[in-house]
Amino acid sequence: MKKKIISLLLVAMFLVSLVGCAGAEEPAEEPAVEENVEEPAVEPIKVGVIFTGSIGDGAWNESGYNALVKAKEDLGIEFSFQESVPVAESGEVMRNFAYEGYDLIIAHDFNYNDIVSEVAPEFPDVLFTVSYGYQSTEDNIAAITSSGWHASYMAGVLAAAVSETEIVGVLSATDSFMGKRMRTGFVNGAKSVNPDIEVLEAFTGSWDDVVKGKELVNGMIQQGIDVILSNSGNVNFGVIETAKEAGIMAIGAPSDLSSVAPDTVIASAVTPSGIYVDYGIRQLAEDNFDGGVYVLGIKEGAEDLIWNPAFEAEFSAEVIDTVNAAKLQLSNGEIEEPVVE
Amino acid sequence: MSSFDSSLSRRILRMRILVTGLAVVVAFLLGSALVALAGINPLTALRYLFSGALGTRHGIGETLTRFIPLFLATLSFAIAMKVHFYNVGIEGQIALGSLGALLVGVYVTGLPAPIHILLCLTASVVFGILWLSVAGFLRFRFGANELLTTVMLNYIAIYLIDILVETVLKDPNSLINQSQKIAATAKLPRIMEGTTVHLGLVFAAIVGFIVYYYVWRTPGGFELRAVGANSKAAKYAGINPAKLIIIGMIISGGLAGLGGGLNLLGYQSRWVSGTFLGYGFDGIGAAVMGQYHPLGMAFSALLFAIIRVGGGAMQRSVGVPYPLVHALQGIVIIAVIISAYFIEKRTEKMTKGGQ
Amino acid sequence: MSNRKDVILEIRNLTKTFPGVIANKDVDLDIERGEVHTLLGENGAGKSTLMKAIYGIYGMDSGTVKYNGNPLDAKSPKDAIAVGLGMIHQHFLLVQEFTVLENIIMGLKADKGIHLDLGKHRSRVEEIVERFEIRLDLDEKVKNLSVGMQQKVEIVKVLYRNAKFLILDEPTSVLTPQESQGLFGIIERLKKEGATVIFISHKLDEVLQISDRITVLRDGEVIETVVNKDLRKDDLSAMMVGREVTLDVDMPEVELGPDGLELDKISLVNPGGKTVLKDVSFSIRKGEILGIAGIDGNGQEELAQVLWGTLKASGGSIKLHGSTVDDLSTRKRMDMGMAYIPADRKKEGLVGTFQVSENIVLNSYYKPHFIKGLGQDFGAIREYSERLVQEYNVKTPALSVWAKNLSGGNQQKLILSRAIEGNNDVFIIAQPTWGLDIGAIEFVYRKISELKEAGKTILLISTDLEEVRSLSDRMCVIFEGEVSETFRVQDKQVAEIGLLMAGGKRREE
Amino acid sequence: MDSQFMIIIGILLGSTIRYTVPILYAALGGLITEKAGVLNFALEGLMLAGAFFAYYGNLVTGSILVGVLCALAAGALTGLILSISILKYKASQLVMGIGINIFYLGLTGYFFRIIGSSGAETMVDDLLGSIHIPLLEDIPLIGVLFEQNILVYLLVVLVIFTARFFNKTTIGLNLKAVGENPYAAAAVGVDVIKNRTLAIVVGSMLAALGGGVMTLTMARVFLENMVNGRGWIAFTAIILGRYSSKGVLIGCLVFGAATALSDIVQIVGIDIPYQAALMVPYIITIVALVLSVGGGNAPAALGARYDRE
Repeated sequence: MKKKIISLLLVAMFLVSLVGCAGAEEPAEEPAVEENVEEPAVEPIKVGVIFTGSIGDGAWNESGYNALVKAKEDLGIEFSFQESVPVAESGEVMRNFAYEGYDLIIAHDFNYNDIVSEVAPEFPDVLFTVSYGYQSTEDNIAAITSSGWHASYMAGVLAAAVSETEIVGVLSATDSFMGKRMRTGFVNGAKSVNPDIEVLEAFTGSWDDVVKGKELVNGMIQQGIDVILSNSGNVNFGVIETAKEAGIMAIGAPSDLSSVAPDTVIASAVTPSGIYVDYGIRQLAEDNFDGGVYVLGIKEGAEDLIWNPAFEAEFSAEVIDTVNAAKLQLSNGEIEEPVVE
Repeated sequence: MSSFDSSLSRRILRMRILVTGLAVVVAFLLGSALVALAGINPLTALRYLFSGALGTRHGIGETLTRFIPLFLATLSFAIAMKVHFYNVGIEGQIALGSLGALLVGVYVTGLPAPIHILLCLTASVVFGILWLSVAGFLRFRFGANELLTTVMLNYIAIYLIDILVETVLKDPNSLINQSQKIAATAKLPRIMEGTTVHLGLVFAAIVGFIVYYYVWRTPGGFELRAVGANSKAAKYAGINPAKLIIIGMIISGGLAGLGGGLNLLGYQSRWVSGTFLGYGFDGIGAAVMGQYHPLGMAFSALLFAIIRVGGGAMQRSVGVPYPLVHALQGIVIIAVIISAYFIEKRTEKMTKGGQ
Repeated sequence: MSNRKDVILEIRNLTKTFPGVIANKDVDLDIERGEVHTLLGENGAGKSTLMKAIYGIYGMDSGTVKYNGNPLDAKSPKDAIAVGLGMIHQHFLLVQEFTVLENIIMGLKADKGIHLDLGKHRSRVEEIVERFEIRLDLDEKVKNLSVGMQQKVEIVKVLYRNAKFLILDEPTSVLTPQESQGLFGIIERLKKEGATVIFISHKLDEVLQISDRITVLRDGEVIETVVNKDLRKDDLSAMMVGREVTLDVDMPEVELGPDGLELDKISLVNPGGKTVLKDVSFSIRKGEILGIAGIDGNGQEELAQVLWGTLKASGGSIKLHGSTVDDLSTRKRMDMGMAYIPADRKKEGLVGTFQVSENIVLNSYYKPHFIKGLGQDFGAIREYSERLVQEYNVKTPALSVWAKNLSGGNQQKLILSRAIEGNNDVFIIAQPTWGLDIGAIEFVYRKISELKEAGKTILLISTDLEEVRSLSDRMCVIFEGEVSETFRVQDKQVAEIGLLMAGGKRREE
Repeated sequence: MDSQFMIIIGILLGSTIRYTVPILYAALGGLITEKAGVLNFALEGLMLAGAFFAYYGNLVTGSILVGVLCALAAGALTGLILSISILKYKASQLVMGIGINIFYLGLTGYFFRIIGSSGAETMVDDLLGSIHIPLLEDIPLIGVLFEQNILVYLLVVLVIFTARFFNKTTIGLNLKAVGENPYAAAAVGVDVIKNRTLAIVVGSMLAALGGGVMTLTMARVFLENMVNGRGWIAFTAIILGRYSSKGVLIGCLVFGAATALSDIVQIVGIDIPYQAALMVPYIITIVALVLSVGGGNAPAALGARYDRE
């Protein structure tokens, strides 16, 4: 028994020493510093990012992450991030970033907006951006957003223009204000072309349950839809797959999904979230950061309908003209914002 | 014939702590192997895990803030286990407890702070109990296995609250699906400058002590333990097992609800649709690791809180994907439950004595 | 052992220990082909352990076993079964949900691939059943069979495995005298067919009736092997216990007081709708012991529970000291001076993982003198426990030891101590000496006689007829939930009581 | 109106089958484990493990078969760990199950991020085409039942086999005996530990395959937590099915149909919060659980710890 206790103590000491080392050796552990020794003392911008889900979701988060990687290459920033941060706990992650000396904290989801409003006043020297945010309550908060419905409006126009059954569908993961805007945009766009068109809506209730997403779309297909707008994160792949099997058309969102199924995805209603990330970082890099709400639009590339090149050629000029006309009207602000109850 | 031997109890306790500690160390070594798989130096990662959770004032604060609901979830599971009621529905009871505190915190106004807080907490306890009672009722009335009903009730609770928060409870001034904030009078004050640690920590400590005192020091606790250890013998000794199971259930549901309430009043302040706290399942793991003893559970709940907070630090510093936290918790649970076998064997030997 | 005949099983120097206990020590034993050989000894003498070691249920620490001249080192029952051994355990090892046929054929090798040819097995089993004249319905579920029938299933099970060597571990402990005779008939037939039988028992009458030779074990060692010829019970019992012991207890003559406990037409229907107790009526006076004899499972357990308040009677009334207690909880009955010593001390009497001192106050922890403020007064509890442990000679290394680690005798002493010390005056005592050694039995009997002398009211429930007869003033027999008329012990012969125990009065077969 | 009704029935049937298949695999696996007397609380985690490793195996090799084998291997390995800890180290079956569930929730998510896969190029290639059964597939309405992939047909065979297995084979009888009364089984030479290990391992493999079916033939991608409570539903289905393979089949179909029905509610635009529709299967499960209790047919030794004498 004695021996066992001693060996246990040894292992315990090993653990304790691990913890102990943590404090002591920290300075030596900063890897990035060495490379820049010769450079003039320009500290790289440190950016901390908070994601709601996985950076590999092939949609919203991935687009934001890619923008970070690009900013690192182009602007020499340093960044780190934390994934799957629930809104309820995001305040602590922001504070952590702030204490760890980050210059800019990007809360990459509009649901973080209120929390940012709470945390930002505690750190007046740190800048915050909220992707798709809706309010800026402090000078150090920039809510960078877009209309939220322009892209889906165009998708609706396209869907209605190509639908033969006069029934189209939209699949979302969960319900939210932005989701409602997106869906209402889609419905209004479709009705603007064909007032009699029917739009089916469904929710998977999670960003993960791809089997359920496929079943829902399959059900809609049986109900007669021939175009589906899928805006449900990674579940999109399953949805497009189902559309392909059934031989109906799909519109991807929020990224360009043409390559997933070139014969099925006719276009993508893109709202690349990387634009928001990029916008904030650039403002800071250009020493031009001001609080406030920035609404980016079609002109800035924050919203668009991207044709699948293979399909653009197949559609009649009339279809393409209709979509382009809608696009023009949207960027000119000639279409009224949809009413979301 | 020796007298009452408290040194034996002490030796057993020491042995239990040592063996459990060894299991935790083994679990961390396995977790390190996973980290290495990602091409990251596990020593560096572990260092950040602990420094992130304990190395700074803010880190400690965050850890303690997480500890509050986690510890109550742990106590909740343990006390139900004492009477062999498998409460796997703590997640749902925490959610309902949050809802109770939220309703009173938002919609009851004009009360002085202490009274408002107590009223909110009462509501959270009641809601927690009521939600568990559904499973309790189904078990006692129909014999439905509570293990399954509580799991199902978790899913239902989360969906139910989301429905409420997206409809009747939705903050009319907010664009996102969330409730209003609780009134200022319902907020639990912060107790550690510059951190989120709130008065709930004191509540949790007091409740922890009360639970300890009740279970190990009072006649009621004696009955509870007797029913858990041998309900037939307890029944023949004049104890009513059904009554004790119900008491255990009520305490369990109340503790879980209180955990949700404290977290809401002290930290969250509102409910955002889609929130999944995950304290319920962590609490089960921590209860097992703490071997259902209040002091052991305080340590294990703290460790689980450290893993949670440190997990974030590991990702921010060296890019270890966050789900490692769950994998590590799983390994800890498995290692500790296996170590329980050795503890049992050893205890048996030690209590046997000479004849 | 010089004139050795045909030895089928040869055991040499077998030693088997459990942590802290030597179960068998240097056992040498020869069993001859075709004999009925009894292993006789007290509880805990090592009879069952010896057989289980050979059979592969426990390993043995050292020693050799030869069967039919070949070494036998069974790692599991499978090995023993393979060479032709078959063991029928004291507690039947049957799957209640299976049919008789399934129980008989379970564990056998597959016939073709993994396929099971039920038809083939059925006809073979039927053959055996006919040959040994055992009546069995092969498609009935075992849970619907009587104990006697279940034992027959066990026997057919080993016969079907071609067992030529049967070990019967206390087979009669659950049987009525009549059923036991039936079993002996089967054993005779087995012997005629050339089988060898080891019979484990501590009941001297049976042993003398059925055995060819008898080996007596004591404290794990072989004392002597004798041929069953002109043997007297006294000789055997002297060998068993190592000294002359008479368990004929002298119960004191006590002047009886008024009725302490009265039962009026107690009946009980279980949730399944089956009548478990039917119109049970009797009364017991202060200073009197009333014994209830009967085969296990005839309602004794339920009767005790109804009296104790842990089961609610469907009808009838119970009076304690003349006042009705039907609606009172167990706790209230305890407070009125009732005490219960349950049959299964491990499962019902003790909380195994509670300390000795906690078990001592299991029926009194809530009393005011053990309470200080809101909590328990551990000092008072310790003092009380120390006193009881000393007075009742409960051997334990410490008060903090888990009760499950005490020996059976010490566990029973603990239970007795807390019941008696509670100032109680009505005692329900069930199976008080089950599994105890002679010393502990003597202790228990002495305590019971002291209680009687103190004028307490005592209900004794036991399946050991001898125990009931030697302790009780009056007795009755319970069968299928009904009790017979009470009678004075000396008024009826054992055979007559045996008939009652088998329900003979009602069935005219 | 009539044709609309027929369409809905069609959706229901097809959806029901697809929802049922993964759960039924897991439930059959759980059934085998539980028949041998061991509760399998790890079904959820096993399904996740199967889903991930099937996906990963396919991703690396491009072969569905390898994917299936990977799922089976993950199940077998987990089954061994479960067996050792439960049978040798007497670990609580409940706690082990919860430990495994949390572990795989983390591990699969962790590995998924480490391998850094996402997007279209990492989708499983559909090599498992539907096998159409001539004539039967043309039957209106239920024709859809006869154009499934091979893993669905395999499942049908498994259900039928399992039913026979427990009644007509020696291993089956031994497994059942071990679950009803291990001591009785041991007394006639049945190796309790070996039989239980076999049951746990085989059961875990089937459960993992249930997850594998989800990624290989349905989702064709892996997503974190994509099993989403199906393991618990499978566990419930065993109780609903009163521990018979036929009953389990019905139990799983009930759940599959309930989920399919909740989809229909959404699709046809019945205006209730979508979470309410999502709750339906769980509520139905509880109701069914309540209705089915009493008796229950659970193996007598289910969940009890076995100590060799």
